[in-house]
Amino acid sequence: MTYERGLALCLVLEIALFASIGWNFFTAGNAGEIVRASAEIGLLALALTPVIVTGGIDLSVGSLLGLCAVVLGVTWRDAGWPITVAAAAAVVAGVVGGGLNALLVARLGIPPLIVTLGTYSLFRGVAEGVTAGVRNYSDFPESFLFLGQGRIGVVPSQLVVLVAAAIGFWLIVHRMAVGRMLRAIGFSPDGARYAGLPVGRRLGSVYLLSGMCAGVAALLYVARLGQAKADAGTGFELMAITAVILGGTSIFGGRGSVGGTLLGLATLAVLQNGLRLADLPAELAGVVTAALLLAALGANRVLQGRSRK
Amino acid sequence: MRRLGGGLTLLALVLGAGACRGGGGAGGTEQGQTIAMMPKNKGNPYFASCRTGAEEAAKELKARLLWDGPTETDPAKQNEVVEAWITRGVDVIAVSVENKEAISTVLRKARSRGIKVITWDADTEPDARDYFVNQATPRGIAETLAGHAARLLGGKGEFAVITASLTAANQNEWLRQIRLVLAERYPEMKLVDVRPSDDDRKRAFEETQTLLKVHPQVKVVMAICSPAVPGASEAVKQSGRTDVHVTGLGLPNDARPYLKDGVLDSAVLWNTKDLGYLTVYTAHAVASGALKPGVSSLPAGRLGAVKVEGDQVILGTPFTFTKDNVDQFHF
Amino acid sequence: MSLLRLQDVSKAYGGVRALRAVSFDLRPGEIHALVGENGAGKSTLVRILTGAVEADSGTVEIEGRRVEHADPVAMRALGVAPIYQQPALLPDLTVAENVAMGLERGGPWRRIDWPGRRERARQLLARVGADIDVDAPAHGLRMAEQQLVEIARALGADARILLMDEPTAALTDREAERLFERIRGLRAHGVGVVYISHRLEEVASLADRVSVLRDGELVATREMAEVDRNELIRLMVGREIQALFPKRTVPRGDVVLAAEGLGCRASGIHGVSFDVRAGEIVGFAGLVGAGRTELARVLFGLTPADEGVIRLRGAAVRISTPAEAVGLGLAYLPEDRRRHGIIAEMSIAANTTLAALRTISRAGFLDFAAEREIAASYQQRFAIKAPSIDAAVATLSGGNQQKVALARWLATRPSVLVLDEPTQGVDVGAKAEIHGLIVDLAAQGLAILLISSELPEVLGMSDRVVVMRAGTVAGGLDGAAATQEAVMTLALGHQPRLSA
Amino acid sequence: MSLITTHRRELSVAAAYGVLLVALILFAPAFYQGANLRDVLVGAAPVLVAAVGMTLVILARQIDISIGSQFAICAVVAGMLAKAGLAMPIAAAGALAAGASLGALNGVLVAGFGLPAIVVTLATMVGLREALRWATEGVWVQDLPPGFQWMGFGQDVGRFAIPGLALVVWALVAWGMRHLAAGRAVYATGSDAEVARLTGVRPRRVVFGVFVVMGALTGLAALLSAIQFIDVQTNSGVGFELRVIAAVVVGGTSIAGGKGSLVGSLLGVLLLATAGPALTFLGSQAYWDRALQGVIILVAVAADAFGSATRLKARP
Repeated sequence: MTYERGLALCLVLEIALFASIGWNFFTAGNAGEIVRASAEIGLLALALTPVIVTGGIDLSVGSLLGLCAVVLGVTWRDAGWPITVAAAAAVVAGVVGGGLNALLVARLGIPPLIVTLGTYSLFRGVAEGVTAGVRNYSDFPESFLFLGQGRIGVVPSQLVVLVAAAIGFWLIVHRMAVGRMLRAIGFSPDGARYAGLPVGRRLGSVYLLSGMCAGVAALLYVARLGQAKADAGTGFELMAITAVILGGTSIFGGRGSVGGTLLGLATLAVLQNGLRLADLPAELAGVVTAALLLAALGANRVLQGRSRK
Repeated sequence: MRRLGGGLTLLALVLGAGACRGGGGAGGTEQGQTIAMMPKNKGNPYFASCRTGAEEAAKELKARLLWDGPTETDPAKQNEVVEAWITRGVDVIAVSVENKEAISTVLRKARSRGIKVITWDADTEPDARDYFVNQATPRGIAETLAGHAARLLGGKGEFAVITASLTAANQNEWLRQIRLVLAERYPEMKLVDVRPSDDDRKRAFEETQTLLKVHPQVKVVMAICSPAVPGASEAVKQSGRTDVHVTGLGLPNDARPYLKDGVLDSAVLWNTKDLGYLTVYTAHAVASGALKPGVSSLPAGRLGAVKVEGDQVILGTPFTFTKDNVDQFHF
Repeated sequence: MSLLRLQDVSKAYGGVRALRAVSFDLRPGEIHALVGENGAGKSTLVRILTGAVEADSGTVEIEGRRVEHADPVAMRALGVAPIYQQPALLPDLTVAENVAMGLERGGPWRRIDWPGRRERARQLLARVGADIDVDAPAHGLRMAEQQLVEIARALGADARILLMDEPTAALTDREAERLFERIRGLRAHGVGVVYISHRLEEVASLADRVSVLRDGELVATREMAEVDRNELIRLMVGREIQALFPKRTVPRGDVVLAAEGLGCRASGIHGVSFDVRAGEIVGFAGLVGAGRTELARVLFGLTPADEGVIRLRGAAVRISTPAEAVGLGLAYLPEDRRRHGIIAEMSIAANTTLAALRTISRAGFLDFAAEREIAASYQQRFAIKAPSIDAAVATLSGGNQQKVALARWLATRPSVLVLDEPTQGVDVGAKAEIHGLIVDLAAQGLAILLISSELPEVLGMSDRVVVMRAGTVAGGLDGAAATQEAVMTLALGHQPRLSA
Repeated sequence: MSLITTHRRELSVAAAYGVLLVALILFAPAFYQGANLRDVLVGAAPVLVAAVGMTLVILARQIDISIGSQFAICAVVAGMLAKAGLAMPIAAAGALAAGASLGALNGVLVAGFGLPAIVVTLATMVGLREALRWATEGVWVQDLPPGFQWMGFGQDVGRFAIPGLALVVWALVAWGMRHLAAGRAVYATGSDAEVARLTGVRPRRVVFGVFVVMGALTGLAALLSAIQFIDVQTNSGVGFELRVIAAVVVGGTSIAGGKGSLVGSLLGVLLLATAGPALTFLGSQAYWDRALQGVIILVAVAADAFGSATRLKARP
């Protein structure tokens, strides 16, 4: 059995469990809510998948989401730009933030853990500085809020973005030459360089992409909550990394899949939602998540050990 | 393609299969109301003491009380919990609101599904809820706090504030009101600095230590979140400065030792246990139709008849704990 | 009495039998060579002797006493000291500390005697004739210096049994010769040496006895004096190897690659000029450290040139990254296969196409059918032994890994191929196959630069030989003029003193 | 090897720290009042103690991001033992033992099962924090015996003893890392675990050991922090791991293991502990603090990257 099939089975069991003990868990409306609540973290997790496949990490995505949300608020309300232009500016801010990570990781060769630990503080700090921590942007136009609160038919509008991103990242990681390069870099950066691959540029691009996704996730976040504030996305990086690792992507790089990340994300989102509908305390989610992570690591190790022989 | 397909198929499965039972709404079989009550932050002792009151009331009313919320202050999580409660199909939702704009949409949605919504502790937009259980208005809090500071300073001089975090909505509202009160009533008092504590007593302690040295002329430290009261008091106590006093917004249990030391002059708060108790009574009355527009008084168990003003249920004015009365309170 | 005796030792990994009932002994004061093709079981035998793995059955005796449940610490305590091809030093620790590691008695809470450590390290290094700063961190040492540090450590451990696994692979001839003197010196003290090498000349000049492993079995143990080179090869491969270097006649084409006054300060090469024609194999000879690998790295853009000109078919080009080099039709088979030549965890197919992703993708999307076709064709053409092209390269033998590495470059359809030690660590059979492939490639019109530390290989394969010394070209030798003596003269800068 | 080449990183952090101290002399001399320096040291003591442990963990090529959650649990354990009427030394030992056990849990998962440390400690970080919150609901441990604060030694002794004890721990471990075989084994393990194993070091034991030491020192850090107060906050230590890791990394310990020193970590702790109050003294607004802290970390590591790049080029 592959790891992903095992995880899918866990998810089905989880759904069955909550369907039997939760109130109205197994309904279309609730599925929509699960998607809605997990769209931003989903985007971050999708973007983190190629980052972790290269053997890197990006701890700054949650902070960058907060910064991009603030940029959206500042450009739209304070500078009076049209909402579409402001949204573009927020995404550009994400790209710039990702670019800083890219520069430090790919150009200067500083370990990504350290770089993004620094930018984790920096991005959040700039967001707090710009708004003096206090300013809260709200009253965004309905057309913009549709992105986070509307439905297309029965489908929550975020799902469209999430599915598009999933397909995009799946193509990048599994179907495009770039994805092959990222894997090679993850397994052996030296080996990739000696094979003539543009290692620096590829590494830089995954951090840029991660920054861009943080920008898009910021739009979804602001549209869903109708407010932009410096504390947006606090702790999202841990949730996103947890989803990726639960999805079977190796923290050492090389191995990983976008499908796995989606499964990991769904497992976490269903867990949180299901516990609530079953009247179980929210703290249980943290404890269960920790147990799941350790179990996933163990399972992955056993499976890999077996395939090697 | 298979892997991605797998993930998406599962998603579709949840959506599709769910549609068959969609809208069914199995509310639970037992008698009595299901009251869902949400604090801003489950890990905060302030809310833990509200909960004891709420549970007491739920027992008296034979209602089912759901108590859940974010484990850290997080407006997005509040929305998700409300969504879950709408899905679950509770009778009434009572929320202590972290951010009024962020949560109003989802509360309106709950009302459109026939769920009664009240707010407590901190309010949302008036059209997003039926009633607000008001323990004290920001204006009232600001007046009381500024009044204590003015008394300690003799109406003239400098003071500083330790707040929860720089992004906390209610703290910022209180600060805004405090500044307004200063401008109106105490023009000779100056708020020299606002330092964050991240809801961490240690951080409040360290910020106060630094504050006292950078601004030695500050004679009053106002701590406006509950972990900051003991933090700031401890810092003043350790500094040995007897000319500096602390006032603020905190729980009597945290404040008691410092009130008795004399470092802490006063702690302003309402009876949190009663707040939880009254919230559940209000929720029950709203859901059963007993509390509706035009009613001016609500019978609330051991609290007796509580005043209703328009769409607000009033707990009372903020209470000031001092070394003389603090021993009567245990929460 | 034997210093070391193995009786019917067997070992299997998973279902694969790595060693079958091997019996072997080592006498005091003896140098006992162990030869065999890659995969014959030499490294498994070494791992058992160092205690890294335990035998499934059979016995190991040291000085007559049976060893139970060996681990690396216990085996060291019994006087077994392994010395590897890649010296196993702790890169961040100083030389003195590296010498002391594993020698000192006492538990983890004992106090370190730093002055004593330094003094002992100085003495031991003096005994192996090395002049190395004992306070320098090990990662700054050259390969040969690291080797000597390891031997000093072994001497310090009063080792009675030295296990040497290809110790000269990274040494210059002079350094190797000095090492042999040390080894012979140890023999006089009753130390026994198990000496593993692919270089049969070395084995012939050094060893007292030789044992041959083939497919996990010990097929013969002979007195060195009684066996000749051809017989050894026959024992190793189980068959006669005919022509060691394939003969050929290829018409030479135009100049493809030319360097004029090429230099790179960072890697210490300067004023390098040469040219290579289509269909020509130009051998690059010289001592280790003469700048041959460094030159290859400059050509391939790993350390870009800062002076001089590179011309491809007459046009000056600038190569500042490997990606640019590949784009211009250059290919570089690096020296360190495991770290640079392949990506061990990836499949044969993925490795084969890694440098040629552009040719198997359309608009950035991979064409998996094309990939499999290319990989399968190279597997067939190079006779790569593997269950399927989806097998991870890590599971292949060294020779087959090298073929995959070579296939990767041919898949880019290069016009210039730089081969850096293409047969290092490859067994005799695979070596001949690789030589055959190289000749075929030249016949197809590739310009080939062949860097090798094995002089017979350079001389046997090349049309011309360029000799490098101290970062620059010492001279070129054409056809018949290229003899061992002539090459060594140029390489050393004086009349050589040949050892054999 | 001259002092400048072997301790380049420590010297550059020391230089950065020197610049900050000089800036304070020029622009905020009030910073140098004795009471402030003492308070900075008392505040830095728990971070220093944890940074000592973290230096060992990172030197052994591991990482532990669960120490913030361990910190909270250890403080609660100390408080509850004291409240149960046990003598303070026993409560203190309890905090250390709780930390050591939590460290041992990480150690077993990393060294015993061979799971990657960053993921293991991510799991324990989330799991332990939520479990504690579940158990306590955030209610503080209050009504402690008067002997809890300052462990009964009183404020004057306590404020001297807390940084003093932290420095003693630092000095002992720094000495041990240099002069005990166990300390060298940590360096050897982080430098190259396989080679270390072949020379008789037991890397798995070393890794297990550093996690246990990390846990015990986290327990000590929690204790040193808790006894400054009269009661115990249950949700303390949020973000503690980031502060400690940042201090160690700024101090020059390589995330790739094997390289670094406790002198560097001491400097890193002091630099970051001084930067916070220094910004207040220099009149910075609180809401820019976090950004400036991020800049300090990035500048420190980027400067080092530039430095090592030029150094590599200089080598033939």
